[in-house]
Amino acid sequence: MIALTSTPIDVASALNYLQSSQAGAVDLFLGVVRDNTQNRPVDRLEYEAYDKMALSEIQKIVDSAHHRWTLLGCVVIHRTGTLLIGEMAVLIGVATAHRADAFDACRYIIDTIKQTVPIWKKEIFTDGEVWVNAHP
Amino acid sequence: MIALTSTPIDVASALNYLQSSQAGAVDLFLGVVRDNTQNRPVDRLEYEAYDKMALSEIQKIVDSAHHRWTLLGCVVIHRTGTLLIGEMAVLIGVATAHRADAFDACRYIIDTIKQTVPIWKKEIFTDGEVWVNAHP
Amino acid sequence: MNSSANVLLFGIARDLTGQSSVLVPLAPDTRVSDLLTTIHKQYPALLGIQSLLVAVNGEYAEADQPLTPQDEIALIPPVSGG
Amino acid sequence: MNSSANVLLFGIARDLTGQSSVLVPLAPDTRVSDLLTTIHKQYPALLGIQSLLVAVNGEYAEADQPLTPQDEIALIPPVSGG
Repeated sequence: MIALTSTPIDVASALNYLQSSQAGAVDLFLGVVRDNTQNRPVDRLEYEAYDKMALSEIQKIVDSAHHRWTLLGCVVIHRTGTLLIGEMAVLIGVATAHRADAFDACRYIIDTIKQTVPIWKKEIFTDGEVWVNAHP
Repeated sequence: MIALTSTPIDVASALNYLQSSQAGAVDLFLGVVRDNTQNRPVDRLEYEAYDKMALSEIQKIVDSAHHRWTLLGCVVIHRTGTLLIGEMAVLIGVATAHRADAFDACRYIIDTIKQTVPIWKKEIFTDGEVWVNAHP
Repeated sequence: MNSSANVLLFGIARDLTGQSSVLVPLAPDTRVSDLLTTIHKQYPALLGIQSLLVAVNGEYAEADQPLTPQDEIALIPPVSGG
Repeated sequence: MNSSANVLLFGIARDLTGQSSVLVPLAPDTRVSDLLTTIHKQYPALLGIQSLLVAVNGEYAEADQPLTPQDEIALIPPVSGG
């Protein structure tokens, strides 16, 4: 399951989707909005996506993970819009027979999402704002 | 939070416990009962613990993880008793500022639990049963 | 024949131009690198972005990829999802 | 003075002896290795376990650790949690 959503991510339904009688391991990674970036206090984040391409780039990453590991299930959900401190920005969930594959695949997916998927994050501080990674 | 429990593990309350305004990453590992071991069909598992020592050995592992990484929160919950296919045997949850620490600490904790914590698992097949790791 | 392409802008590119898309003249045989040159002339502020890739029909495009007026074209500033 | 220790058994050790604890004579100066020797004589079936550690008061004990009747002693077969 791959989705972009402007409403809060539901962990329970993601876990439900990952249920498999062959699964011995589930690794779930949650990216969360934290209250600071390099000690500068963050007020909120705004996520923007090129939806169609973001979904197809995530699909490529998931396909590549399926190619590298034997995955029994895989969920990627990314929030868009305004997110407050403590809110979940992204959920990656992977179910496998054995735990090493779950950890490796989950980590690969989040690392690669951060490199290739057209989603942009603006950090809004109390005294300004910045598009992350945009400036030299 | 460290716990042994004979009732189903509640993911939502574990996540709730891991909430921290400084957390940017949460890694959650779930060990689940799968329907086979080396292609032999499993009917159910029975977990037994030397409770007092299991809790103190888990505490040592969590302390050591806190020593190696900066953890904002850590949850370890292990089931005991009879578990059916698809049930969660163990939950490890780690909250950190950055994701690499969450993955590394979570993996370290589950790997070490499997090596040192006095908990024993009996696999019950349709045609027999075996204490895992007990025989040469 | 003079045609043009509607180029989608996101994130900092949208903020710097104040527009979510811009019309760019598209001469015959225009390639991705030509489009970038044209856009940078039209909107010099975009030169302040660390890197700017181009997506054509939802796929990252190479600099020498030819463009047609039917293509969906987007500028991709450095991504920062997750 | 003849004393004895109540040794807790778990997992396969409990299954092989049919008991969740066994009383083992504890002569003065008995060490962990002596206890294991005594138990293995009393319950030879336990020799079939891949490895058998001893915990004293909830901590893994070395072979030369001395035992007293006040200690909580447990046999620890290979663990398999998680």
